Amino acid sequence: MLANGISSSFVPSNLEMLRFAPELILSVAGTLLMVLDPFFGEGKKSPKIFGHISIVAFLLAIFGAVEANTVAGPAFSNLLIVDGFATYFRVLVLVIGVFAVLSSYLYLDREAADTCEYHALLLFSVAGQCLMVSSNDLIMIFIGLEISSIASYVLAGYLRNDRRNNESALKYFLLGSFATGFLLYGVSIVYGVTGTTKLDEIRTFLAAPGVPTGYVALAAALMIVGLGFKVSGAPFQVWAPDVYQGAPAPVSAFMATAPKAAAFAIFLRIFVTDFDKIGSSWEPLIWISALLSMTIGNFAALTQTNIKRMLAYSSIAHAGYLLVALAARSEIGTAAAMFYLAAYALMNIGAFAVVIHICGKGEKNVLISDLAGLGQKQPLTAGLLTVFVLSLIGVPLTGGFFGKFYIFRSALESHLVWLAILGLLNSAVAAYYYLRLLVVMYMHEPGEATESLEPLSPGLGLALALPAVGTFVLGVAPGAVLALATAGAALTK
Amino acid sequence: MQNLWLIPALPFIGFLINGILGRKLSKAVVSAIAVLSVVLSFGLVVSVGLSSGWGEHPIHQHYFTWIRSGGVDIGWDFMVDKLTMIMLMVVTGIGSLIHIYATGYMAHEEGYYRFFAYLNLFMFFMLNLVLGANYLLLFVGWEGVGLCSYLLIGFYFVKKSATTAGNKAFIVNRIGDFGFSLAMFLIFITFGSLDFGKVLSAAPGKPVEVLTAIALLMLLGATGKSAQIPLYVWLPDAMEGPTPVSALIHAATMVTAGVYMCSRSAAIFLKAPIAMETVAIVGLATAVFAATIGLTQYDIKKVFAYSTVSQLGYMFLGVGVGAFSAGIWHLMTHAFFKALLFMGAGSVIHACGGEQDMRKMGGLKKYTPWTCGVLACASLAIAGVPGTSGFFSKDAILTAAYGHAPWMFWVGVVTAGMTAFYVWRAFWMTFWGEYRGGDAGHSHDHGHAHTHGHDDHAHAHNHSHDHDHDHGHSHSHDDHGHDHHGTPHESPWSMLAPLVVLAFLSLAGGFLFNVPKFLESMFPLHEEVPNEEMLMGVSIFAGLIGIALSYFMYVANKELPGKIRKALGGIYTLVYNKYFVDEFYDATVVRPIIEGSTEVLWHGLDQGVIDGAVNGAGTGSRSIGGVLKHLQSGNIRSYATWVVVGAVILLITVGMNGGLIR
Amino acid sequence: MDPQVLMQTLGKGVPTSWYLALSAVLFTIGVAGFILRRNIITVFMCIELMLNAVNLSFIAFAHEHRQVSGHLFTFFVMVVAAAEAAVGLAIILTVFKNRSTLNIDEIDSLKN
Amino acid sequence: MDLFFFLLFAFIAVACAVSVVLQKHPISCALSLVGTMASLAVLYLLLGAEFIAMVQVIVYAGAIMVLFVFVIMLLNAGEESSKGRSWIAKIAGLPALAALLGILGYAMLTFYPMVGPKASLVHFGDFTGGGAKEIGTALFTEYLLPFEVTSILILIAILGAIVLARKEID
Repeated sequence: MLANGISSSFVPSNLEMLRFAPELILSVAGTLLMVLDPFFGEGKKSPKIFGHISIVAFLLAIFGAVEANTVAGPAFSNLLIVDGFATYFRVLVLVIGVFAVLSSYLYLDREAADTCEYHALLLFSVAGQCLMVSSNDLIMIFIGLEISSIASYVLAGYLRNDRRNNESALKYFLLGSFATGFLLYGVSIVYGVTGTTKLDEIRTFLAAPGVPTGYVALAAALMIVGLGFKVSGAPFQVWAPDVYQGAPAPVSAFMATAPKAAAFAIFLRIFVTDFDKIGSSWEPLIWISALLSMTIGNFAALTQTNIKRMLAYSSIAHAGYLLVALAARSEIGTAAAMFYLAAYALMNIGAFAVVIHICGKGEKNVLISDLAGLGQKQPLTAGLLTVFVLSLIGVPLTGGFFGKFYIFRSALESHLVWLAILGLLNSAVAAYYYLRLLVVMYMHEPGEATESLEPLSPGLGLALALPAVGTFVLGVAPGAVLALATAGAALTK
Repeated sequence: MQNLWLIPALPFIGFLINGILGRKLSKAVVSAIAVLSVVLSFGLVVSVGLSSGWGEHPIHQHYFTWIRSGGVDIGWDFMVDKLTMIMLMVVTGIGSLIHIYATGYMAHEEGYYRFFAYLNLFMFFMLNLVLGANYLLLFVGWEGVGLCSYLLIGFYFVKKSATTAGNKAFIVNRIGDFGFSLAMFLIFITFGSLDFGKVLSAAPGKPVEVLTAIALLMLLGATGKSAQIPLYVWLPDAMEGPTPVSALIHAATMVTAGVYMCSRSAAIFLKAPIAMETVAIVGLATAVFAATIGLTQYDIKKVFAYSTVSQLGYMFLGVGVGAFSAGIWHLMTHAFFKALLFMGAGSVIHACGGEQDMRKMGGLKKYTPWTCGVLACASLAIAGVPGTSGFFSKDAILTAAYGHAPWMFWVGVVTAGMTAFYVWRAFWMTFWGEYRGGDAGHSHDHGHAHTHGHDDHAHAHNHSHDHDHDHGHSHSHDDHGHDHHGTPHESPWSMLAPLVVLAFLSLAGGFLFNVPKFLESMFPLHEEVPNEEMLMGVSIFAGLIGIALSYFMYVANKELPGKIRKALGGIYTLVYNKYFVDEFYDATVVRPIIEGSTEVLWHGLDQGVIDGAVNGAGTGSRSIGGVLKHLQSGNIRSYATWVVVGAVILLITVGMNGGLIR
Repeated sequence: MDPQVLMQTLGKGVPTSWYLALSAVLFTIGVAGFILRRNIITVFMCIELMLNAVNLSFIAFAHEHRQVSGHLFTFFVMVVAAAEAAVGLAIILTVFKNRSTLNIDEIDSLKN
Repeated sequence: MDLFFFLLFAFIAVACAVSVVLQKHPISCALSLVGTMASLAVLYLLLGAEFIAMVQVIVYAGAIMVLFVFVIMLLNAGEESSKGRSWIAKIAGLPALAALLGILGYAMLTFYPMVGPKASLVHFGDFTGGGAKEIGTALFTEYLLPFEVTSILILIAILGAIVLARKEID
């Protein structure tokens, strides 16, 4: 009955279940939280137990993902594929999940928000992303994407009495669904041309001669709309600043990293492998998108006063750098994008964690000027933020530097000379607005926001210190992560 | 077997200790740690030098592989050869002296530990830059010293001008670094490696165009770091930083990194004649240009800053005409006398209670004889008086320039004359005549006050403002109880001792260290130039003329400068205002970017452009940015429209490209 | 093309391309509704219209390939649409509670 | 016969869709959308997708649209106001839409040959693989995973609705 499946009956084998372990663990944990809600939900307003359970679940899932990689292979009639690429991204989004939980404790407590649903949604969202990155089928990718997105829509509007939250959720939801429509249309054309939704079968089909590539290229363009939206690449980036600004800070941190990483994973998996044959037709699109993203992101960030909004623009610019790697259409480019995503995730989470730390109840202190004097009042926090800012600038010995180094190197090896030059020029401009953070932090007298700042809470401390360590490790000894990325990139072919 | 890694590691340890625990440590401990780490590092360098025959037997040490992926193999490798040896000696040697000096100079500053932590961190990156055996390590050091320079320039962070200057330095350097990183990528693509050994040995076999491109991009990097035209603008402003920083970073070490890089990459440059010519011309132009500005400045540190820019131009001239060893020689002697000049200036400023305006000094030789003496040595050296260190190196460069193109020699000689003039002008204004700082009279310079009353006023105002802060910091606990209006006083011995050492080096450094001979195995000596004695005579003469003229104008006949200023009129204003280059950059680069982004992306189109255009009020510049401006109006339907427009553009592109639409 | 041949062909059945063209038309109408309408609920309905258009093309393609997998994709799109509807309407409710408006143009406080 | 049904329901679908965009009152829009969905169901039937046609009517037109109508009633939404504007939608909207329609329409019309021996035609009864049995078999064998995973999706939907729409307890 089944050509590629391991199990011939519809009951999945143990091996297949193991390959599905991370998603399984997260879903079970998410459901468990909801079951436990009545027992712990009463009494205290924002019990921390749910966060603890989530962290345990994420750690178990990381373990599961690593274990699953030891028995790499397809699962569930070839709908899932566990390989180095999938495992890399699974672990990445799971690690982001851990940091998202760590950076949420204080915030939820401060806003007196319900913790159970929040953490359940976070778990489900990450489960969707894990599913996406290990899918071998457009249907699965779509469902994974929707699980991740719908959970993020809700998270963006989690504080339902906050006007900014509402608006953020509405914008994200409406525009996200709108872009998904384009993505789906592209998928349907791919299906129309190839008669299948399985990625490996599409690859085989397109490899044969005489394929009407024009239609596949059209489908690719439509899918770029949808995926470009998810990774906030120009000209589909318009939502990002508003949504990141309006959403609760920990959610912004999460949204700027995990869904983006997952969307890039499928971007890479579909475009670099399946659509490689028609690469010459979509490469210019990515080229333009990369350039626009970098330019708009960096130049718009120059004038921002709100840190979250500035980080949103910066994340658009970083999406541009990542698109440069995609435009390189090579194994090295893929590896570079994978590495950069890890570095990007760490530095972004860290930067947002600082925002969470200083923003105060109701996020009243989110202006760059609210960082004034942080260097004097809390040198440790300021020092950690400095690490992230330096990495965002791309100063050597940080992960950000190496990520950019690899990306531009891959671009040059693919003869994208102008894109590399413009990209480097862009990253030179970017230094300006990141630097403002350091100036305000170290060279201004403490303001109201920093004067009344509480000491760093343990959860946030971890969410700051661990990414900072990671940023350094990626900068000083990138070998291990790079080896994983390279191995994963090789497997996508 | 010497462990090279210890050389940068020691200052790094110093940085860690002072950076983390410094707040709790006493000043004595902080300075002991900072100074000791650098002095020990210097000791290590010496022992490495002794064991390797001063670079005769190059050492190459591989510590660990940094990156290995897809054909890239970049290790954390250090190497020492003769070129490195010179740089190491200069960096750690002068660095040690400046650290000692700083313990005295910064004694009463707030954030003492922070200052030394940054200074040690700088040493770490600088030593990395020098020791690195591949371009990536060089780049790590390169970016790192830029960062430290930023931190140190902005050290007096309460002063807004200091912060701005720090920003300016960082951003201008980023432009240079952009060039360097492109060069690095190009090297990587061309040679498949970043190791000096592999790259430089393979360079002769590569196409000239590629090598020229690499060399020119490196030059762009070097113009940023070494303050050459067109990116020199940051260095004069960088004088906002504490004086030891100016001496260490902006005179002796960091700014020479560009010269080091070009010399290190000599194999590439030698195969790219166009690039060489460009280097020479940029160097020469910078030398002249900065020297003319130096003629007119009143801020003692600014004078020396422009002089640094000018002297760096000399070094590039040397490199550009192929006399790499002469360039390096001048790098070394310049490190001696310019560090001395800055530290001497610091001593003077210290003596005058934070005053930097030379018009408010004068007659200081009475109060600060030691400072006066050492500064005289340095001024003699920079003027190229025979026998001093500056004479030898400058002469080597000028002779080589003559061999390359005689006109370069003549321009260089004129510049040498100007250099001698303005340095000695500063010297006379500071040490001769009467002390002008004590009384309330605000202008001794009548001609100037009348013709340029406005400028002058603004200038003076700035200084009194700056002074308030400096003063508050540096003299609140002064041992001698002097305040600004009291009499000047000599500096403590911790500051004077390094000065004396440097004074000796400035005078004797030239014949003690014959760099071209030392480097002969790396850079063959230049061929003999005819009439070498005559050329030498001319350059000596130019220097002496400069000194004599300054004496004549500022000691013997004090009315003359005012008259000359009057006679020059507009030209003087132009030069005095540094040719308005800052204003030019501000108007053409900085403003358009900042305001452009504000205008284009900040205001929504809904409120701005369309309404304006409808009312006929839309200006040209606004409608250009009109399309972009609408991006973030906050309106969901607008956003959706952008998505659709984007989708349509993609579809059309792909349709044309993929053959769907023909 | 020759009208007579076309009529002959049409006697045997409707060209699949027409179904696909219909889906393209419906999709564009959905997009048009999204960018032209102001009521948030109507805008949301236009998204549903877009999804329906995609579904139609899936079914038409499935017919062409004589496969059931296109139907399954449609099925999953419907499930997703249902889930989206629940969440989307909930979001719209919260927005309305806080702002007492359903005009999409008035939800623009986050900008620049 | 095929042609007649296709043209008829295609016309209704497009007319209702246009009506969704043109009607001022959300209720009218919702009803128009139900019309489009119903006619699409008929087209699905013509294409041999019996099961999907049923689901389209029962779930889509039935359940989902009822939810919409319920919310419209709950919020007492009246005719939409014409406050606010989006210049870009006004200026770039229509050309972009025309281009979109042109490209997609052209691509779709030329996707399969319409005439000739290789013409792809839809004739009712040609394909009968879309019945409940076939779908069910596929769902519980090959597509078991997505089927199970959609339960998470629905769980999130419920969770989301609860989080966002429930009343404050305190």
